[in-house]
Amino acid sequence: SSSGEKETAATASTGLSADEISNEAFKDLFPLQYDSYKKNEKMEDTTYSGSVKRSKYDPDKEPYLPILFNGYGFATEYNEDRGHIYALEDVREIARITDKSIGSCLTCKSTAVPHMIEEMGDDYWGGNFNADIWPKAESMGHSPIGCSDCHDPQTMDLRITRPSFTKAMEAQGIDMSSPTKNDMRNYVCGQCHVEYYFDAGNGEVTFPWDNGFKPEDMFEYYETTAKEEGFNQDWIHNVSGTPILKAQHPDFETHIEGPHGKAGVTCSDCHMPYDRADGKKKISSHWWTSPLKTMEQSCATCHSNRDLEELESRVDEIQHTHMKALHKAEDISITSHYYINKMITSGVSEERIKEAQQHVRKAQWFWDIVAAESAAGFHNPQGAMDSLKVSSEESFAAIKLATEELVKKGVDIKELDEEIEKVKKAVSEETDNFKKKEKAINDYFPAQQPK
Amino acid sequence: SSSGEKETAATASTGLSADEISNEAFKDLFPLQYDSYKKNEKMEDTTYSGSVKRSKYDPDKEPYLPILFNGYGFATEYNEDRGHIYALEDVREIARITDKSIGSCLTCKSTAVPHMIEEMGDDYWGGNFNADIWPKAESMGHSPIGCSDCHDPQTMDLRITRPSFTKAMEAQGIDMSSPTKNDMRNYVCGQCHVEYYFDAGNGEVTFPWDNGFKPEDMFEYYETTAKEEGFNQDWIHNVSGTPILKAQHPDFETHIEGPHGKAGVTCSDCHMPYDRADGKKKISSHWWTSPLKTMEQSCATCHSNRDLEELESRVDEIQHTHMKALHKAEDISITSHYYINKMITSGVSEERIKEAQQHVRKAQWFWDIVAAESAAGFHNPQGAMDSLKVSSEESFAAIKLATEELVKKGVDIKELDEEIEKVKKAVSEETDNFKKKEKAINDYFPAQQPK
Amino acid sequence: MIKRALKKFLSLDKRMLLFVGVLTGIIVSVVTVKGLAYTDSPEFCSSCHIMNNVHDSFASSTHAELSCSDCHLPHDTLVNKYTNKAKAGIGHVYFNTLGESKIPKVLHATENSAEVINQNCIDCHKSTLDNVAHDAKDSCSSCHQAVPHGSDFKTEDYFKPAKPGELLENKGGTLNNG
Ligand code: HEC
Ligand code: HEC
Ligand code: HEC
Ligand code: HEC
Ligand code: HEC
Ligand code: HEC
Ligand code: HEC
Ligand code: HEC
Ligand code: HEC
Ligand code: HEC
Ligand code: HEC
Ligand code: HEC
Ligand code: HEC
Ligand code: HEC
Ligand SMILES: [Ca+2]
Ligand SMILES: [Ca+2]
Repeated sequence: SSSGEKETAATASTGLSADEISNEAFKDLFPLQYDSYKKNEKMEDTTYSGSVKRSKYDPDKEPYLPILFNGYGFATEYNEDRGHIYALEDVREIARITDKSIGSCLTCKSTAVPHMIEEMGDDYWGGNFNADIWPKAESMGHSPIGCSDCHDPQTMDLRITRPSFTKAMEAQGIDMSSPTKNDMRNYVCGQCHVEYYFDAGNGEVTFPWDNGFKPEDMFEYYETTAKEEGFNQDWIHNVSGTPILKAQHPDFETHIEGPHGKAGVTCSDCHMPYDRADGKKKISSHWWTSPLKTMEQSCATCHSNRDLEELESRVDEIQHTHMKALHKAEDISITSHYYINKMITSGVSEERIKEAQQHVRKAQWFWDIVAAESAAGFHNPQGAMDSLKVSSEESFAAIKLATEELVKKGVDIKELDEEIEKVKKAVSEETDNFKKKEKAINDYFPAQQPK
Repeated sequence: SSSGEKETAATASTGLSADEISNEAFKDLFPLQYDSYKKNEKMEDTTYSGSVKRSKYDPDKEPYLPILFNGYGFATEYNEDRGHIYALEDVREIARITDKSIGSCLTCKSTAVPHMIEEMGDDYWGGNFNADIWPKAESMGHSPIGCSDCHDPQTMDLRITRPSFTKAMEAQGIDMSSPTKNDMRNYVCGQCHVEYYFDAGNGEVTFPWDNGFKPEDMFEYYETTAKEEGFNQDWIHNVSGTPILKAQHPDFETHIEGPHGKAGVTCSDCHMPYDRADGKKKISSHWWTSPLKTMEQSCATCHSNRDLEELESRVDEIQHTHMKALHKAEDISITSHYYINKMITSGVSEERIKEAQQHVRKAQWFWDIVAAESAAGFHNPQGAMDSLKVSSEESFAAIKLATEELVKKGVDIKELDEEIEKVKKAVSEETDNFKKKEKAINDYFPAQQPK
Repeated sequence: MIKRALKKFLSLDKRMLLFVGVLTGIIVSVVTVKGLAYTDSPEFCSSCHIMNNVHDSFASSTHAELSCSDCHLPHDTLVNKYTNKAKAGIGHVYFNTLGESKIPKVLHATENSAEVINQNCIDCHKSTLDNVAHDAKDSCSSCHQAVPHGSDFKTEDYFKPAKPGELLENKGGTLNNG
């Protein structure tokens, strides 16, 4: 009977064009999913995450990011993420987009992307965002992250539309020829909610997964394969002059290695639970948001033998422990950047500076891959903490090395520590988010980024 | 009906004396439980734990403990724990027991203890182990950890027989007047599988729980309450001269704060699963050992929808990540001890040495509370990793401070680092476990313990 | 050939004869309509002590109105149902007469019965499933972990103080498979 069903299914069609990229085209066919998708407009906070567009520099988030990302766009403007529906608006408005930005920045925001890749090839990735790519996508009538990104518009089968994902999975040796339904419920999200970098040659969005999904596996990739292929860093840090790797939203990688991922639970199970729409029909929720807002549907079916309030407070404990540790690791990282700054201004040998910078680079990777992840530790509590631990150890290795050289040069360490406190204070007291980054640099700690 | 049942039950009795302390007295009444208890004789290893009496200094365990515990009994002999049935034999043979050891050391080993406390009061705790306490317990006909330690011999009700536990729980504000059945399935184990110290006044076994069960809560207790009451340290470290707190088997504290403890799962659920004895009857297993040997009973009851092999490999992953991190934290702690040693021999000011030692003390607490715990991280994966992270940060704070002072004194840091590698090598290459501790000290790093 | 088999049958010990007797009983009860209904019922299934726990959790579940066999026996054809029933019946009776030492320590649905159960979920819940695919995982119980036997991994009893003397009274020996 099932083979018969299959055939019927294969011939059934929405009647839409295979190239359809407008969300609105799906509205009448799938009103319940479309309505559910519309809920992505809602803006509501949770303790550690949420959907309100506000700065990541807010005191209850990560106030020192303008120091830690100094010299890079993320020190200028960086906001809490929110609903898929805002993806285009947000990428358009963010100050990180400059006239030098490339097409790759549109990759995870617009439904036009798959067609543009097909049409333009490498010219898409490296194209100029403001001048060429954005106008073209607009003219194609794109939507912010839409049905066609995850579904075949004619059969509604789940599908992968971003080739970077398939490439990277295969590079790790994962067979992508016939993913299960369960796999696809992770994979569609894994197209975007992942760490990436731009290929040094053509600007292509690339995922560093050859050696595995753990922070140490990706770091190894960056130190070997990526370097061999000409990619060395995302930017040179303005405080320490270190070539830094920026980590981005590794939700997929973190989840896959965590307690739920290892148990076969998928993103969609929690973030797209079956929900009763229309007071009657069941659908997969298309409101991608914090599952803490929908615990009854997102968690209770599996954890039916637990009290939901207790479960929620368990999540809170995990997240609280996590955020405290993250802030500490970030703080030690800040100190390490300024110590290196002082090494440079005190005339310590190039070689020792480089050695210290290598520790700073590694340390920053190991906390940033955790900070960039979106669940405040919940997607993998032990793994995230392990990464933070490595980060603190590396930061301190840099600080220790710097201390040795600085004392040799006669630097007063106490004074240095006091200057660090001052500069941190200046950043946190600056109320204009756009100016915070300027306060991270001063006469005592001059800028180190090559002009 | 239930009140009727209660009355009948309450009058039922085993016919044994209320003072019965011999396991063999229970044998004929409860042959199935007694047989199950006899399985504690088995000796079988698991990857990270197990029941084979072998040294904790073995290369696949923690080979550098003779450095880390230098100056204390744990650097002389320390073995993997094994079945309850060996408790008396093991405490009798261990080289940590000397002619100065006190009665308190028998507290968690012998069924005679509750009666001795009752009879002797404080003279039990502070009594001389070899001269008085052991012979007395022998003459009373004691058993190694036995039925009467957890059961009322007449009613077989679970009970608490070690007053230290009740005292400590109440000190934290936990109501001990009517524990539930579920609570008792944790509490009977919490009498012994816990962190303790000997009261500075009367030598009484005391649990540092006033502020909570987390490593930081207990540390705070030691820095305040314990100090006020005259307890400052377990010993002075022979490498760094630091007053150190020894952490012991905090299985209860760790479990209570972990994912299972928070979900209301108890020690007995995993370590005493219902078992079919005699081919027919169901009893609570009285074979306290690694649940990895009995996963079908220990885990599958709750995790019935998971593949057991996959679940086992999940445990293995958690433990592997954990042990790797523990070894790293221990390694950094070793470095910190030797750096302080060098501060002392280089004539750095008392004040700065004290400051560095305070970091070393804290660092050692935070890794030791994890190393002393018995489940290689499984009882609380995130919590244990958090503790290790704090440990590394504190060790490095000491190292950084030391580096500053040592360079000021003209010490060659590279040489120092090389000497540390040499001394570690000497310890690990020494094959006589009893002599390892001697190799941790040499001309370059002279002993710092007051004679 | 036949002779040898008969000899073998007659040489079986008393316990085997008991087994055969009970089995015959079941087969006989199956041929009467009333018996058929009875052997589908929760009462019949839980007449075996070993079924107590699963019965209790089932009885307080949303599925309490069903009979065990609604889930545990296939419903596609009657022949299939009774073949399975006889197979399972032989297993259960065997274990409770001769094979006690082989009763598993923890009861789990066998692979075969897991498939049967899953198909039954699907059959009853067609309307839900038509309306949303709902087939992401290998089985319904991957998500619906507690339908219908596991509403709680511990009974309320655990969260009350113990009844004095209860351990002495029970001494083990219950055949509860919880
Ligand atoms: C591989 C997919 C991918 C690429 C490539 C990508 N993003 Fe994103 N972007 C995401 C995801 C996923 C989120 C939401 C998760 C998060 O913010 O942590 C996001 C969030 C954002 C947001 C909203 C929150 C914020 O960060 O302020 C902005 C703005 C944004 N991206 C801009 C950009 C720009 C500019 C680029 C190019 C430099 C870019 N994105 C490249 C996937 C991507
Ligand atoms: C980010 C990925 C993603 C986007 C965007 C997306 N979907 Fe889905 N959709 C899914 C997943 C995952 C499922 C569940 C499929 C499964 O379980 O096999 C699903 C299921 C569905 C189904 C099947 C019925 C159901 O509710 O499970 C329909 C119809 C559907 N989506 C319509 C839409 C429409 C219309 C849009 C645009 C408004 C859309 N989807 C956008 C991921 C997406
Ligand atoms: C085509 C790229 C893309 C895909 C596919 C995608 N996401 Fe996103 N997601 C984003 C971007 C970009 C944002 C941030 C939008 C913004 O802040 O403007 C985001 C934001 C989110 C948020 C944050 C919403 C909030 O309330 O803060 C959640 C949760 C989320 N995505 C879950 C998912 C899940 C689950 C899937 C798969 C079923 C998925 N996403 C697939 C790109 C994607
Ligand atoms: C077991 C449930 C579960 C699974 C599986 C899961 N998540 Fe989450 N996710 C959560 C929880 C809980 C949070 C924290 C929300 C909060 O703090 O409000 C979260 C947070 C997020 C956020 C940030 C939401 C916000 O409000 O800003 C994103 C984005 C996200 N997850 C994406 C993913 C992706 C992509 C996957 C799969 C690769 C995934 N999640 C798998 C439970 C889950
Ligand atoms: C599809 C099933 C499923 C869903 C949905 C699900 N979980 Fe889980 N959860 C599991 C499994 C499986 C485990 C691992 C333990 C086990 O096998 O029971 C687990 C483990 C946990 C743990 C313990 C692990 C840890 O990291 O401490 C917590 C807490 C938890 N889940 C909370 C949640 C919350 C909160 C949600 C909803 C946001 C959720 N789960 C959604 C199946 C699920
Ligand atoms: C509060 C209860 C308690 C006290 C007091 C106590 N122990 Fe133990 N002991 C335990 C537990 C629980 C174990 C098993 C767990 C472990 O080894 O981590 C153990 C294990 C041992 C072992 C076997 C493994 C090993 O460590 O080599 C010896 C020997 C031992 N203890 C000796 C002593 C001595 C000597 C003293 C006094 C200084 C003492 N114990 C005080 C509870 C206690
Ligand atoms: C370390 C603690 C401990 C020791 C020692 C101990 N028991 Fe138990 N015993 C328990 C626990 C816990 C239970 C389960 C009680 C419950 O669930 O309420 C139990 C249950 C029992 C029961 C009730 C039936 C059952 O199997 O659940 C009997 C009978 C029993 N034990 C006999 C003994 C005998 C005989 C000895 C000595 C050989 C002994 N116990 C030693 C902790 C212990
Ligand atoms: C009276 C003290 C005492 C009580 C009560 C106690 N233990 Fe122990 N336990 C010990 C000691 C001491 C050892 C180590 C014996 C040795 O190595 O000689 C030990 C060892 C163990 C071991 C290690 C066995 C192995 O194979 O390595 C396990 C597991 C264990 N106990 C679990 C429990 C559980 C579960 C409970 C409660 C149901 C409990 N214990 C109650 C003192 C106690
Ligand atoms: C959810 C299951 C679970 C619970 C609850 C649990 N443990 Fe464990 N325990 C384990 C596992 C798994 C190990 C690791 C065994 C190994 O590595 O071989 C372990 C190891 C141990 C060991 C060392 C065993 C050995 O072989 O040396 C002791 C002692 C122990 N636990 C005592 C306790 C005590 C006391 C409690 C309650 C306070 C407790 N456990 C609660 C699962 C559990
Ligand atoms: C009495 C019930 C019970 C028993 C017995 C039990 N667990 Fe769990 N387990 C849970 C609960 C409850 C959670 C938390 C998530 C949830 O609510 O499903 C959990 C979570 C887990 C997790 C995810 C949390 C983490 O730390 O990663 C793992 C892995 C796990 N259990 C393994 C085991 C193993 C192995 C055993 C046997 C040694 C075991 N469990 C015994 C109930 C139990
Ligand atoms: C609504 C469907 C349904 C009904 C009605 C039902 N069961 Fe089940 N039964 C299941 C499922 C599903 C499982 C498998 C559970 C699992 O794998 O965790 C199961 C498992 C079992 C098991 C194996 C134990 C276990 O936990 O895996 C036994 C025994 C059992 N059922 C007996 C019964 C009896 C007796 C009745 C009637 C009193 C009954 N069932 C009624 C669905 C049902
Ligand atoms: C004669 C006593 C007895 C009766 C009556 C009985 N069972 Fe069982 N059942 C057992 C025993 C013994 C086992 C364990 C042997 C095994 O695993 O097959 C068992 C195991 C099971 C299992 C788990 C193994 C499997 O086959 O998946 C299920 C499900 C089950 N029974 C359901 C039922 C249902 C439904 C009924 C009523 C139609 C029933 N039982 C009637 C004794 C009985
Ligand atoms: C013979 C028909 C039948 C079978 C077989 C059956 N169900 Fe049901 N189920 C029902 C009925 C009728 C209801 C409605 C009960 C109510 O709402 O009171 C229901 C309700 C439910 C519900 C919603 C209420 C709840 O408990 O959350 C879920 C989920 C469910 N079933 C899952 C399952 C699963 C999973 C299986 C297979 C293990 C299954 N059912 C097998 C008839 C059945
Ligand atoms: C990926 C997880 C998952 C799987 C697999 C799954 N379900 Fe569900 N199911 C859910 C969620 C989530 C709900 C909605 C809970 C809510 O609305 O509170 C649900 C609801 C239901 C309901 C409630 C009735 C209704 O229409 O509201 C029924 C019946 C049901 N499922 C049956 C099944 C059956 C039958 C299967 C196997 C074919 C199955 N489920 C597989 C997650 C799952
Ligand atoms: Ca957000
Ligand atoms: Ca052991």
